[in-house]
Amino acid sequence: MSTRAKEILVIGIVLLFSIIIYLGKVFGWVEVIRFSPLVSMILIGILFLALLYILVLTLKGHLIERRAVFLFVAISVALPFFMTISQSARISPEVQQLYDNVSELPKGSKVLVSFDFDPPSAPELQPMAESFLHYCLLNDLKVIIMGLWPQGPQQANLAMDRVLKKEDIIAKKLRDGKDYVNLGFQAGNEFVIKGMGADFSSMFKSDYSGNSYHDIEIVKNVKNFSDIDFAFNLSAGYPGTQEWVQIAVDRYGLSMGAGNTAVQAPMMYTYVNAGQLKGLLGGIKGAAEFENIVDYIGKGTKYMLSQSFAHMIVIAFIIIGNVAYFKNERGKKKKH
Amino acid sequence: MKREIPLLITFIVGVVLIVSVFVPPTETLGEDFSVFFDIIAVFAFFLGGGNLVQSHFSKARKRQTDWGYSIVTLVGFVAMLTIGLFKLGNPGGISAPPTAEGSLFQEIFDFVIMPLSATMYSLLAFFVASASYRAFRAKNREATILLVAAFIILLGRTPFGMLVTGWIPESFDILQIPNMAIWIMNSPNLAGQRAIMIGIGLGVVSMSLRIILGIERTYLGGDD
Amino acid sequence: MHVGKSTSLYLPQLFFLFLFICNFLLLSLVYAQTDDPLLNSEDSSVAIPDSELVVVAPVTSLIAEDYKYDDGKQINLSWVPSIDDQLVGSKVLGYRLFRIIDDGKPELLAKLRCGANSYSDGKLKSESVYSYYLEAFSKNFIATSTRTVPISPEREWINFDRKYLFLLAFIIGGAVIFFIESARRGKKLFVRKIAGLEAVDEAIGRATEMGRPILFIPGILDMNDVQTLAGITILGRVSQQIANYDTKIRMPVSRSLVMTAARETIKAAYQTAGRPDQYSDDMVNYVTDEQFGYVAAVDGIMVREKPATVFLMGAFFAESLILAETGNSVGAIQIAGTARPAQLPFFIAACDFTLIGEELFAASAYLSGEPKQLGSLKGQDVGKGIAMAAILIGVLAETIGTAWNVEFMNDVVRWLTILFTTQ
Amino acid sequence: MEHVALWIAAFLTLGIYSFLYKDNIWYKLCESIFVGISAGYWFVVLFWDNIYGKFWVGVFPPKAYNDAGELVNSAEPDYLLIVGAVLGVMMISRLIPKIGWVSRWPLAFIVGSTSGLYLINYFTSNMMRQVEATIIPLFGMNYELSAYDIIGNLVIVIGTFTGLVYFFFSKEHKGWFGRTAKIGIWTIMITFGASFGYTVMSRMSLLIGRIDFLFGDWLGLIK
Repeated sequence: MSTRAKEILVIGIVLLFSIIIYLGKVFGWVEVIRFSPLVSMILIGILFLALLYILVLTLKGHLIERRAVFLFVAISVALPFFMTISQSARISPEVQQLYDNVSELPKGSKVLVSFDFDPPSAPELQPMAESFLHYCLLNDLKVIIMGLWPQGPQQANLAMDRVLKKEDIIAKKLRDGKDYVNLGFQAGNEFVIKGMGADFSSMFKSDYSGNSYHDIEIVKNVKNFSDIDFAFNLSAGYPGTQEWVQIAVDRYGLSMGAGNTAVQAPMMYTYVNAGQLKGLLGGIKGAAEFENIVDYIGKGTKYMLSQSFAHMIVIAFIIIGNVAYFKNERGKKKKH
Repeated sequence: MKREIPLLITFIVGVVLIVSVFVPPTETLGEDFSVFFDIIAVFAFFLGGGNLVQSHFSKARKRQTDWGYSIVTLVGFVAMLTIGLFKLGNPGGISAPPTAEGSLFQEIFDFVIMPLSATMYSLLAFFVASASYRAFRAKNREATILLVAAFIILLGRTPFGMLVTGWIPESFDILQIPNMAIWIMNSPNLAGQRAIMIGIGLGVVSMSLRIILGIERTYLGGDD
Repeated sequence: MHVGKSTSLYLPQLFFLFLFICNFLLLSLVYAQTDDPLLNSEDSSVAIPDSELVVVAPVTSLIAEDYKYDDGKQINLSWVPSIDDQLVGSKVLGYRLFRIIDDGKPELLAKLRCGANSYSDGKLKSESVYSYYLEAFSKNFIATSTRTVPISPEREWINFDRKYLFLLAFIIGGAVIFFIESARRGKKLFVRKIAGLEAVDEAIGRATEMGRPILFIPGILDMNDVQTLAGITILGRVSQQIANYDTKIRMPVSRSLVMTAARETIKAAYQTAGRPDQYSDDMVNYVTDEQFGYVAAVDGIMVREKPATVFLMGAFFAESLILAETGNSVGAIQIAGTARPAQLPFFIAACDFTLIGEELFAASAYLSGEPKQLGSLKGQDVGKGIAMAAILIGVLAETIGTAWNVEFMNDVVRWLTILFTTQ
Repeated sequence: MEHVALWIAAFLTLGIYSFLYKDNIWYKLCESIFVGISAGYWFVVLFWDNIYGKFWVGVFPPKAYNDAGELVNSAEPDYLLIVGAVLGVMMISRLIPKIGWVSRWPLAFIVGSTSGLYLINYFTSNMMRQVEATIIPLFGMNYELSAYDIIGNLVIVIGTFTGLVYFFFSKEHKGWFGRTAKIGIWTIMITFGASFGYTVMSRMSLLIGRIDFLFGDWLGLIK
């Protein structure tokens, strides 16, 4: 058989299986797969043994193939999705702090949510966005959305669509422009924040769907940060939380909390300690904790295990690579 | 002549832009020029896009290897141009922005380009793992330093760091890995970044001057 | 486009630090002129009944000043807030700023919150005359300040704020030109070896021996980025070598303008090498502007054509590791260079040689081997010398100055700071 | 429609991942779709943004009328933009070989303006501002500094200084100079290690997102 024929055959088989499973999903034959805790533990054990096997192979001087590394990564990121392992429900103080601050807001308070990230960071920040928006809307807080990154407002719409489909939210009969609004993206990084300090409408002439700023009910009386009761910033880098804190918080006294990617969060703890940030969600873990505290079942909890696995694998691979390297180097030196 | 005039243009434009920084009425010249650049870039696309069409077309006509894929590319390209330039399937009609929500153009972006782009980007996860395993070796002193710094930051940014060194007493808290990570980010990392940046700043000055003065002229082509 | 996410994190920080300092200085100046209103005012924590008229004092010392060194477009206003404007229990609720253009009707310019003491009015015309006044308002009272003397923003022709920038740029630019000139006159100049560039010849030779093509990737940004420009100048040198060796070069690009420039460059190189007939436009081809679309195509080219040598020279973002690892997997010798610190570690891990930051910009001069080009590198060194001297003197002076309060040292620091301050 | 969109996205996602095994027809198909469609996409976006949005609207600003039909607030046409368009037209003169050399003019313009613009930009933001930021007191009477902070300051100053020594071109890295340069390259290596550690972790979540799409949104095997 020629290579091309083989390739077509493999693709055909993969697609066939997918079609069957897909049809199963549509017609309800196939259930959601969930491994029991015992099976999950066994699987984790097998993964661990596999890592040990890789270590032994590498020690013996056989570098495992790139494809094997790829396969290992794929499996160990995918498997946790099917596992049921109860994770500690301990809520970090900074997450609790965010919740306390938001829950103390009186009904009708205006909450500004800035989406400063793009799709690559969505797995970490989107769950935070969903649970936060859900909590706000459920508790009659008015949500004003904006973005300092071009793709931020699109992410906001994705989150909003999911939240608005929840039954408890549908029951509230919320209206765009009255209960929430997406002001869209504005270019200019920190200068946008600065401009908003003087006048929101100078930065946002209209909302995402083109309504003029002054015609939108929810922001009619919003002139600048003094009319905002709380702000929440979802940030994956620059411009992001740092800029918001330095301008909006330090200069205009805005009360604000933030959700950050796992890599960025440690830098933000200084702001939390100094009281500049009223609460912080760090990475998927923070998202999961917040979901837990507001009782919203979202993706944060689901992603958490995968992310820990992924991080562990990178660390493990670096260790394995270097242990083997040192051992083999030393061996070589002895021979000479 | 064909070579002198472009050199003169480069010289004059470069000098004018440098001087404009010190002359307030011309301060916005740089912005004007960048708009010119945007306009020229679109015209240049006629050459780039033309090249795309021509090379794939000739590949398909000559039935070279994999010519079938060239046809796929061509069809995708032409379809996207037609849909976007004439705003086909756009609920707002010709006056709406091409990327308006619900337009066919934007739908194709969302359902074809987005997943492709996100998947391509996520390949990084695999390559990161493979590079960690194969390439990040303490081969010499420089590589060892790089590796140790990377490892501390890695550990410091995951719960493992606290797990490993959480027992260290308060008075030596700098030895806790998360604190070490923060220290590395704020001190040696900053120093290295600055050295690199100062070097880049000077490198750009020198290269720009070479170009403006016409010493570096390889980009201008031959004498024909 | 996933741009600028993880680098330059501290640049904005520095910028704002600087802004804060300016702000602070301005504040201290304003407060130095008058008594602190916060200290002088009566204790106003007493609750005021709704019916009572809340009389507040107007703002004082309202000054309108032309913003110096601009094109005549901006007027800066400063004032001392009303003495009833306080942090806690303020009677003043805010301010309304009005503007009068050429004796016309007053128009509301801005609403400002409590504590505001300055405003910049931009986008003005230098032909018009402007006057301003402020209203401090309480719940039911408005206190109007005096009007400012009408002024018009003036257009200045030279920005003296930037005289030190000019001085420094002049010295360093002058040094570059001086060394170029002295090299042209035949003075011998020494430049140390740069490992990554020493390897270029060998890398091209390897491709020739193996009979496989050389891949040149100029980054993913357009010609309006200096790194791309540096990549193209390096291409000029590399392709000349390639023409000499009679090897194949393959250059997929993600921008049309880069394609045009690269074609001109390679063509010129082939002419210089005396093989204009070997050149063809097919060496450079446009792929797509989309970041990862381009990466997908380049990855495809790498695994299909198995280049012996890969050059990655220009501005790279998240794709750096994808490209470098794929190149590595097909066994190519890779020489990379970029000025983006966040991507450099990936190149260092997966490539054979990496040009770090400044070396990227120096590469074309180095590769050319022409004395006058090498002279420009000497000029750079003068700049580095100045930077190093400033850091050394500045840090010593600042440390001695703050630790033992030596006035002279503080003066030195002040002077250095003024010299290196960019506005 | 939703089913079709899901299947297209899943087909393309798997196609790209198949490249990890080896180059194959599935990947080639996805690649060619990606290239064709995205090239078209960006041209359309650039065309409407720049040629229409910046050039056309700039030269022929749309007239705004209020409800009563009176002309209000009409922007001044910016005829300077025509220069840009002329340069653009010169660019495509390449298509006619006889006058192709004219296309070097806009190229020269772009190269000149990039050099001129960035010369000052990089000089101020990369050189002057960084030098200014590095002039810090190592310690002082008025500061409450811990030993870590003092060491940190010292490291910043020494690291920056020796890093610059490393980049010096005029002297061979030998003797004391070489040793200083060594310290410089070590500092730079720490920087690279830090950026590596910083970036690596965030890349992993990308994969999580795609796997969630495949097993969750598409196949519905996970909730």
